[in-house]
Amino acid sequence: MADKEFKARVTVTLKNGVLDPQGKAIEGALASLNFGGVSSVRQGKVFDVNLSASSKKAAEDTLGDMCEKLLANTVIEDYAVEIVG
Amino acid sequence: MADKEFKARVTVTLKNGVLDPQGKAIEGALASLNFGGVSSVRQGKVFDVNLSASSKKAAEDTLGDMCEKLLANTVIEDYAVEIVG
Amino acid sequence: MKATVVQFPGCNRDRDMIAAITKIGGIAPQLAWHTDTELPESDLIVLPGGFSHGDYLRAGAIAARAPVMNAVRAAADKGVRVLGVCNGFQMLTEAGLLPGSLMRNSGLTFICKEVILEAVNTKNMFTERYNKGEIIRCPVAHHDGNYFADAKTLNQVEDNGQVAFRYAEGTNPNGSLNDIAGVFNAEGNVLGMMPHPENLIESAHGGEDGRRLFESVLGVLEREAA
Amino acid sequence: MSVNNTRPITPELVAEHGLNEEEYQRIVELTEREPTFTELGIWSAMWNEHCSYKSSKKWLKTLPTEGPQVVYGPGENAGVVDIGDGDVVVFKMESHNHPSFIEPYQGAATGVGGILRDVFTMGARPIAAMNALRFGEPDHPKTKHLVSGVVSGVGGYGNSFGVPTVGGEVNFHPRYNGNILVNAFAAGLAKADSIYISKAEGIGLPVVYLGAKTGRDGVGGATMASAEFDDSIEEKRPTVQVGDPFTEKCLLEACLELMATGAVIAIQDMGAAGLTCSAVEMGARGDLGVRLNLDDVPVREENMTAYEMMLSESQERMLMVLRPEKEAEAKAIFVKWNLDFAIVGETTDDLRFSIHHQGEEVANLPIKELGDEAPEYDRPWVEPGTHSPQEPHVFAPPDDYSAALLHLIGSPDLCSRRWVWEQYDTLIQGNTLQLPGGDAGVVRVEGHDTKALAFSSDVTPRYVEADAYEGGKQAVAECYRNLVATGAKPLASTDNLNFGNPEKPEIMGTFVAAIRGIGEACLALDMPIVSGNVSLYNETNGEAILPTPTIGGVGLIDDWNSMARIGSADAGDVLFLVGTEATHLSQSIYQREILGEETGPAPEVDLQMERARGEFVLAAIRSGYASACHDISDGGIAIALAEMCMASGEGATCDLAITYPHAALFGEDQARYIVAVDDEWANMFAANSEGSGVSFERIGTVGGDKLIINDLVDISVEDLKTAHESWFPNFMGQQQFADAAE
Ligand SMILES: Nc1ncnc2c1ncn2[C@@H]1O[C@H](COP(=O)(O)OP(=O)(O)O)[C@@H](O)[C@H]1O
Ligand SMILES: [Mg+2]
Repeated sequence: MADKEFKARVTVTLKNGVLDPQGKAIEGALASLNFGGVSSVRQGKVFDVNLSASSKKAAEDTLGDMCEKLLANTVIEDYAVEIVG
Repeated sequence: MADKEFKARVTVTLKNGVLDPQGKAIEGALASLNFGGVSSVRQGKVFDVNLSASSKKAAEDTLGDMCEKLLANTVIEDYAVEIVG
Repeated sequence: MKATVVQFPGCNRDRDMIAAITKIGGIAPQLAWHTDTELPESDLIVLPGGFSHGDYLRAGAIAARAPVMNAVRAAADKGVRVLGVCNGFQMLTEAGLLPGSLMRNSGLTFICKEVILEAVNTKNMFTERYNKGEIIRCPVAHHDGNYFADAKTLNQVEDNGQVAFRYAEGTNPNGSLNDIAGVFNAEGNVLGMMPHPENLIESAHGGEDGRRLFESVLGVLEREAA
Repeated sequence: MSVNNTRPITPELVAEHGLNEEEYQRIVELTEREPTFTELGIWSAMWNEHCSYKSSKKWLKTLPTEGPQVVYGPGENAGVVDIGDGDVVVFKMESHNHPSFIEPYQGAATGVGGILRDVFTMGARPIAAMNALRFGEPDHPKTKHLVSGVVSGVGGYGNSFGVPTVGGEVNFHPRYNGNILVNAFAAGLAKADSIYISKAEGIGLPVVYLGAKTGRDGVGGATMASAEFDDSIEEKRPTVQVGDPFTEKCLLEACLELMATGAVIAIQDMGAAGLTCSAVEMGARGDLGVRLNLDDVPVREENMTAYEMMLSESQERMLMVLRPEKEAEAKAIFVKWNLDFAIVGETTDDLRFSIHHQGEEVANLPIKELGDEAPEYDRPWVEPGTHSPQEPHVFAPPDDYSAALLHLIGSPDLCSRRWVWEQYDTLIQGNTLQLPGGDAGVVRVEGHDTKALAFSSDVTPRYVEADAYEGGKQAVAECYRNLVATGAKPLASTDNLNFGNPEKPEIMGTFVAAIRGIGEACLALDMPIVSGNVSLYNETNGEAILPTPTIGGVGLIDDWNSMARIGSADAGDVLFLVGTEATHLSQSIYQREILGEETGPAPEVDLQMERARGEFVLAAIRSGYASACHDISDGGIAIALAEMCMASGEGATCDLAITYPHAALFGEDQARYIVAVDDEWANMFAANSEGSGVSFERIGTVGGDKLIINDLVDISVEDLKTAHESWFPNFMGQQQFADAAE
């Protein structure tokens, strides 16, 4: 079966309890820019990946595998995979 | 009117055409880990922000403002704001 | 005694490390390339500092998944000494050879300066020429040196005596938990540290405190070989 | 978005390319027909100020550029200077002012990347970098953001690449509010017999593209760099160039490996107007034509037009003429480093620059004319006015000298730059002998037991504004002094001439006078200019920056064991002033910070005296008499003493000969040093000074924990340090958060 093209977005975020120096700093910065009412900021990463796979399921599996092997450091990070097109 | 709590996700991505050395390095790493079929990877950032605002609309406006002023470098990045809870 | 320095594209303190080992050990180390699947026979494997693969994605992450790392892991499992400095430390945590991870410095900027270290565990072939509790000078130069481990891991690291060096009180440059500057694996044959002992080994560097780390590990190995 | 090559050439289009009517007529003449759209782009890239030096060439030619030590002077990617034993030092300085104002991180980063490439294109491994930065006034709303972005961009690139940053400058002045300056310097080490230049040789040889892929980065960037800013800058934003220091580091290693194989005939980095400038330069220098096939250019974006490919300023790229028999070997090196290697054309014998794209010839231009016949202007200029001297008594003395000194030492221009340079890797390569914070950065010469190189970057823009000629001399003289103060013999220099709009006769006059001063000083101090860069049109809404001709100097230390440092004085050492009591307060930091004025003439530089005193100090350091040394510059002798005390952690007690106390302490008279001499040698030192006819004065002794000057100043070294170290972190404190997201 011919492979199809998929557009995916992978989101990698820090696990709860893992320190996030950048998020903390942004909280401080927002406060100093007078944005009140912000109780927390956590910074993460997104990867927009174009890939070919035999099916949506296969694409998702591959992306999950990529996260486990490279895109996320699973000691400190969680990930989510979404096919967007 | 009392403010409500919102959970938002802000996604910041590089504009089209702007060089993404990180994405390029990840493409290379995926290839050497034998993930075939990946035609492109672009890396961006997400910010998970908890904030209080009078309405969903107000929260969105504030977040847009935060992007313009801090979260995104609008010379080279685009941003999107989404209220997720 | 055979030392091997592993080179990755983007490493830049490999030359400093090679110079230090050559000057202190008396012979130049062997070199390995990130795509190698086998390593020459080695008593000591060194992962040097720098910005392997630009430190893109996460510092040391891409290098940690290079083919050569399988060989490094195999050697470490057999008890071969492995030293990772700065980017090398980041690679070792990314590869799971050392506990914890190295996050962005709490001040968010790259920082290059001399810090004061406390030698914590000196009953180890990497550190035996320091005295326990001794205060030594050592430069740091990094952007992501903020040591983090979850509470359970951190307790284990502390309880097992896996902390090699701490930033002396009040001098923690990056926010590392428990002021940790360098850790051993549970077996004690793998050491990762953020500071650069290779940049403080001769009078031209303004001090020699880093020298004894190399003398320790190279000296012990010589003795074993004898 | 993509523009077709058949786009009609209208007067508006010509103007958008920064070409005037006369220039366009000349282009039509040289093209022998109306140029195509791509050709217009090529002409404009070659003829803009940035590439052609059309306003400055006439004057640059007057600079001294030769000497027995000079191997290659201006004209190559960087200057090459002999340091003996078959080694050469290769260096240059270049500006990235406008891009850094638009996107401070990437602008500064790519500025550093560009200058490093200039150095390693010539076959030298970079061993030191400096950065000379000028920002607007601290309170200006943009300043912190720019400082933060520029400093992290300089560090982000240099640290990752792996070059120690050993010096630089940071100044603040309202005249840079709308136009900051980012001047980056790099130096590399090479063997004299393996230097590579851009002049191509041989017909029918492959032209090879190396490095990163081409995108639309900075298309039109070279044109922008030469255009004055106005408020519409936000709209004019071209695609910003993003730096990739990782690729640059791989490119460095690959190029050095490639050169070692003997495969390279000529090589040229792609800087401003990338492929166009590099190809034209290689051909025009070698009297060869170049034919390029753009279908073979590695691209990272779709549907790029010929125009875009020819003008793209994507970073980390090179062009090379290759020995064909070495192709396989050369290619293997680039494959190993995971870089692009593509044959994109060949050298020809027809002296044409011929560009093919998708089966069509999109440009065919005379290559020599492109390279060499850029217009050269003798822009009208007026001799700058001068100011009459002001006697010390016209300046009010401070109420409290200690308070004044504390204020000055903690002021934006005199406070410690530690906040900046701790973000730079100053130690990498293991050869750094003197870090930033002293007079010059010093780096060991690898492979040599005792030799070291010293680097300093200097200019005092307020002096140049007051008197361009004296200010030009002073920039060179201060650089000379900073090198000498470490024990280095000044060898040669590079310049980065940052000025406003040269079409204004007053600005042009300043430029002309500054060059005259620089030239005279370089000649008198034997520091020929071997490379450099001109950045004009540094104006916003018609207001020019302060004229800022930055001088980067390189000196040679024969034996670093007898080098001097700012902070190496010991308790008991005797302090000598080499030079005489100061009287010049006009344009001083004292006048600006304490009295709130900037008036009067710049201090005069007596070049003969400068040289005599410099040679004396150098001899003293080299023969081991001097335990520490520091030149006296901004802020006068009181600041210099305070800096020595802070650096050594020792106090000092001084008794100066004084006529006007405020002038004696804070006056900025030139050609002066403080030398600390071991007590044992003090008489010998004094006798030598007398013998050599150099003015000197024994001013005090090192020791204690306070700086005491006559009955005027009495401050603890601790208090000095606190004031000196706190301004920058306090100033930037909040910003660290504000740029957290980047
Ligand atoms: N941007 C910078 N990067 C690195 N070092 C810097 C920078 N700016 C200033 N320095 C260092 O701080 C010290 C003081 O600078 P400056 O006052 O300009 O020196 P001087 O008066 O000797 O020319 C010098 O050692 C200089 O190299
Ligand atoms: Mg100085």
